[in-house]
Amino acid sequence: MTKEELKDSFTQIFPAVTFDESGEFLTAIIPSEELLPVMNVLRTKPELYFDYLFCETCVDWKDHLMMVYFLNSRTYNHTLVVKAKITDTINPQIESVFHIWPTAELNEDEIFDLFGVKFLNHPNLRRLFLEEDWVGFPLRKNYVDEHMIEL
Amino acid sequence: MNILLSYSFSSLAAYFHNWLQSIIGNGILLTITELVIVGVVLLVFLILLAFFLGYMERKVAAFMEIRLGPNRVGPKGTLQIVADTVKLLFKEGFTPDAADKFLFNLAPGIIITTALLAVAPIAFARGFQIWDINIGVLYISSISSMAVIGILMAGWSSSNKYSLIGAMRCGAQIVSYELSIGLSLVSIVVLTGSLSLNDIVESQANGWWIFKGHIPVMIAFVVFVIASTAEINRAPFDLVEADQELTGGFNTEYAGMKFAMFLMAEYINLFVVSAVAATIFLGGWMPFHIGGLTGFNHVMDYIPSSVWFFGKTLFIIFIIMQFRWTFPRLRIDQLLNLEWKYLLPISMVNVLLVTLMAIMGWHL
Amino acid sequence: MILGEEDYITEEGEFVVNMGPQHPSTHGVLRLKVWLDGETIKKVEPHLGYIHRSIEKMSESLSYRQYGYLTSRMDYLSAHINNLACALVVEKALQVEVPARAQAIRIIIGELTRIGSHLLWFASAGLDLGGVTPFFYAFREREAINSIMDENCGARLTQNFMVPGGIVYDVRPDFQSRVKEVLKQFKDNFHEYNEILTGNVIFQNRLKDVGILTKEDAIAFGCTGPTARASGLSCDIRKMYPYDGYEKLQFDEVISTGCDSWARYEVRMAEMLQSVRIIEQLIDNIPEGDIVAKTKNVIKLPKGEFYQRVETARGELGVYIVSDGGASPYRCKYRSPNFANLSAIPHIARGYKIGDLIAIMATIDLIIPDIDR
Amino acid sequence: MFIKEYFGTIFKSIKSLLTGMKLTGYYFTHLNKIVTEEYPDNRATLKMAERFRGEVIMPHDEKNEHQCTGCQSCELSCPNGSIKIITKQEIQADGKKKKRIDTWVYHLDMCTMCGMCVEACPTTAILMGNEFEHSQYEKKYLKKVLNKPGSRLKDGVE
Amino acid sequence: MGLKDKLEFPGQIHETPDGGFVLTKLDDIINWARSNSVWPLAFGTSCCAIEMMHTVNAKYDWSRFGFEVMRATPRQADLIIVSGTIVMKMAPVLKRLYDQMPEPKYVIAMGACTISGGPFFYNTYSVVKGIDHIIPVDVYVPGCPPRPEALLHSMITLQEKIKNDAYYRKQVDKK
Repeated sequence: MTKEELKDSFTQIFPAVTFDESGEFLTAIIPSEELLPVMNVLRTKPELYFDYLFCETCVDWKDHLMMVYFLNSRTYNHTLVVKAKITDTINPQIESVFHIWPTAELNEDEIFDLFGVKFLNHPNLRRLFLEEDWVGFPLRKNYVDEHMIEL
Repeated sequence: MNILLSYSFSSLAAYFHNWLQSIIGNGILLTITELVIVGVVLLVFLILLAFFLGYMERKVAAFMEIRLGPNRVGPKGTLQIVADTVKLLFKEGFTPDAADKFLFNLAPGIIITTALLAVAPIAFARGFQIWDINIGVLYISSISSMAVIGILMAGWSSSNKYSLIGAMRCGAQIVSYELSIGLSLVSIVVLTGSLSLNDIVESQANGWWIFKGHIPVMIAFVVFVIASTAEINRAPFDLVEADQELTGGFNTEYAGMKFAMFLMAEYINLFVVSAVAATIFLGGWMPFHIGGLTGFNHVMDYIPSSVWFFGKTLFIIFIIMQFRWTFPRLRIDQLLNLEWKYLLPISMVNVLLVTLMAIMGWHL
Repeated sequence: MILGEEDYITEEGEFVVNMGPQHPSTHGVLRLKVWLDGETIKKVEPHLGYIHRSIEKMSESLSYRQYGYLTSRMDYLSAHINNLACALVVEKALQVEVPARAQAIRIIIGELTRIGSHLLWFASAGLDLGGVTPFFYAFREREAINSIMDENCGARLTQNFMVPGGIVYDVRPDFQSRVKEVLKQFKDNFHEYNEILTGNVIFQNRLKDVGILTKEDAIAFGCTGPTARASGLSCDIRKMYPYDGYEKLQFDEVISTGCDSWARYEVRMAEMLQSVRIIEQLIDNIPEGDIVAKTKNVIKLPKGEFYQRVETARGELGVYIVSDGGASPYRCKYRSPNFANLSAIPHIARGYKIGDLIAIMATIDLIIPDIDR
Repeated sequence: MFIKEYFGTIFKSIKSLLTGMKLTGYYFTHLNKIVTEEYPDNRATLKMAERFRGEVIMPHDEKNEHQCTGCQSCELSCPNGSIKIITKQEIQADGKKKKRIDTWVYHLDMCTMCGMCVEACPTTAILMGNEFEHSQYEKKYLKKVLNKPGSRLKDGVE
Repeated sequence: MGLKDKLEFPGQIHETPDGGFVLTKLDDIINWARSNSVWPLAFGTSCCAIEMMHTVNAKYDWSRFGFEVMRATPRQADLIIVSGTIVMKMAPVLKRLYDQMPEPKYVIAMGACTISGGPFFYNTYSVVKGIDHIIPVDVYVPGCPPRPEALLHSMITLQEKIKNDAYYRKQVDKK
């Protein structure tokens, strides 16, 4: 599917979407609450069939957190970036997409570890890289650490 | 010339015995003194042998792996193993807190004792034998299977999960491979009609069993070499240790001298099984004879019998070492498959064939 | 493939073994918590972070010339290809045209890296399964490749041969003859690998029907590289999204439908030969010309988001850069191939023996620092 | 059929094992194939590749002059801060004050030999050296000062 | 620089009167054995581990010195070559591995990461800045990663240290 077609079908699923076409891929920005239903359709709808989540990450924009999902369909080879905006930076939370793409399990552990985003319905949410008692979320922009020596 | 041909240690031993008798006199003291002397000589010999085998293994491995191997400690690296041993001797002896201390310290002793005991009936040269027991084959096969107790003990008492898995594997492995070793030994016992190692060697005076052209004997030899490699837990059957899986298996928690004892036991075991294979299938100290060629046989006789024995043993040791440095390790179920699906049925059929041969008198 | 609840429930009193962080089979410091029933694996849970070096955080304070060098320490066996990804994303953002000569040399060095990486994988796979000798045979050729790196790039492992827009310095005059020499040595000796390991019946039996990763699972877990190609999934970035002049080259994407460890082994072995083929096409046709395109002294990326993927020896490496227009990335995320491949291990290892877990680990070929970053 | 398969497996297995043993046997008997270079014994002949990056050096000529102007571009380009340049003001013959290096501190213990400092240097004052035998018993010996005592800037280098 | 010149211990070198003939000879033999039989622990965390593997391989072949007996278990190892970055989460593990090794034990810090944090010194939140914060180090070998020859050189340097162990210990005691 081309970008235009993707745009059309996405609008059918979730009309209140905003698109960003500046980058290489078509980017759809949705609010975090709507994530799971939209993703479910994207995964299952036969003409979309995004079966491959090749990158999942988060960006800290200081006033909000932006979850970024890079989706690809192995069948049709079209790519779509879905961004979910989390406005609550104190206690961020979002639905887990683990049940749609199993690869998300470790990715979400990582994001929980480094950004502090809580994933609801995640089977085994834990700190993946840092010790359990680590304070703070290092990839947040406001993170301070006494170990860190600034250059 | 005759003296040279029939050169035997028995006269030396008798002379020595008489000399001691003249000093100490008859009685229990004499026996004990002789036993102690034999024991010390044997220990020194076996330690030197283990040194040599360790050095040999490293060199063989190195040459197969296109590298040089130890060559900086002592001339050509010969003192490498000495250095290793001295280092292990003076390393901190260590018993983990969680271990069953008594069994933990007993296990290396058991393993090395069984290894040493099995040396007793082996004839190193014409008339040179520590203990000429008339059931030598039976003795060796029963003693060598005792090692499993030591390994189980070591694995269990370490209170380490890897050790325990290693010990459990060892149990399964040694118990299974015991069978084919026994059966392949039986095939020769059936042909010779004797359990004494000396008789078996004597029976090969006009040709070694392996060269007599009996196919079942050749099969038995191959089965024996494979099964005994498994019996002494050497790669590719080293699942008990399995560095990459179990970080050392049953000896994970052992350090210093106790670990050195395991290493030494490994090499003595290697020597024992190779010596048994050499004795039973390759004629032990018996020189290479071809029936009818008297001149050739005479030339062969000039080579001392101990050279023959050690030559054959080293050959088999080399083969087993080459196994280790060529093959990857088996998995536990493949290991058991190999025994129960291949080696055991083959050796059972083999024993039947040999028995048939012996009954019909074809082997003579 | 959807996992059910029951996959995460364990009973009390089971035999739990921690493989790692220091364990010879984990190729570094991965920790696998393994639930055992006798020798059979009931559940595997990876624990990471024993080599988490905060590369992504550090990248946020490094310039675009500098940030790439950290990636050499991520997947250190594909150090050059990782650097390439970092350079490519900057070139894409700035729309810099890379000189043809630089592209050719980058590909040659990159494919040599891939061969070297697969050789090390071959060596360590043999080692993991108990065969020590193949290690030495494979390292003989890897050493030859390393000496080319040493002569031309200045380092054996972490070459740092890349600047945005090209390469640091031109190759030496004897580059072509040396590469041909090494390739000849590699091809002459390749049959030895087959004799000592590939053909060995023990080795085959240890890999065949072990660690089945179906095509659906491979997609669901996001596996890429030889791991996924052995499951019949066509996912070679060099073919799908060609970069740096790969579109001009003739080579086959090696795909096997075996799905098991043996298929993964075969795919990697065949990939080495394909890399040889690529180098042979290029080595006599390195164009003359510049080696680096002109870029500003202080590189500033335009505001926006950039994603670039390359095919490393282990799969798809993605570099995702969010730029706020400054001289260093606002957010830098590496989509590492090993991270996704690792997530498949708990699924495919279930039900096999401990020895099989080693075989699975060996054929999936994880580089732990790339997982932890 | 079963019997045939059974023995077929056995023979195929034995053949594959013998192939491997043949190869190791070949190398065991061909000792001229050994590729080992005996490192400490071949130190006299051991030659590093000319581009090999072993350490950062600052060449001084026979008049004890270097070419470092103290511009600090190497310090800026170093990704992990292994270089610290301490400068001083030197009064020239014509009375002008000029910035000159006082100490050029090089943390060999941190250096990753990436070569970015050498690329950045506008006056080729620093180069990558080939020395690799840096082992030390104490960490403090790994911190080096590259400009020799009493050295000064070569004339004409700006 | 020759190997002998490297042999500079901290503190001044004084001739000390021997403790006794037999003891010193035995000491010499033990130190000779220890220095020639250094069994490393199979421990590697990142890139330097690859260069360590290269040192094992046929071209460099550290078995010439008797180092090839790589033990997977710390109980049987004499030397831990810390090859690769140590992070905060790994630090207790490394300490534990070190504690599990029986005396005498030696440590080589291989590569920039282990000596000081190296490439991960600034702006990092999880890397230990030098393993000498965790365990005592005998020999430092810088490089990123060091060449196999450099690792061999460091091991020869370590051998020299072990050979002069008694003397070295006296110097430490004096401090």
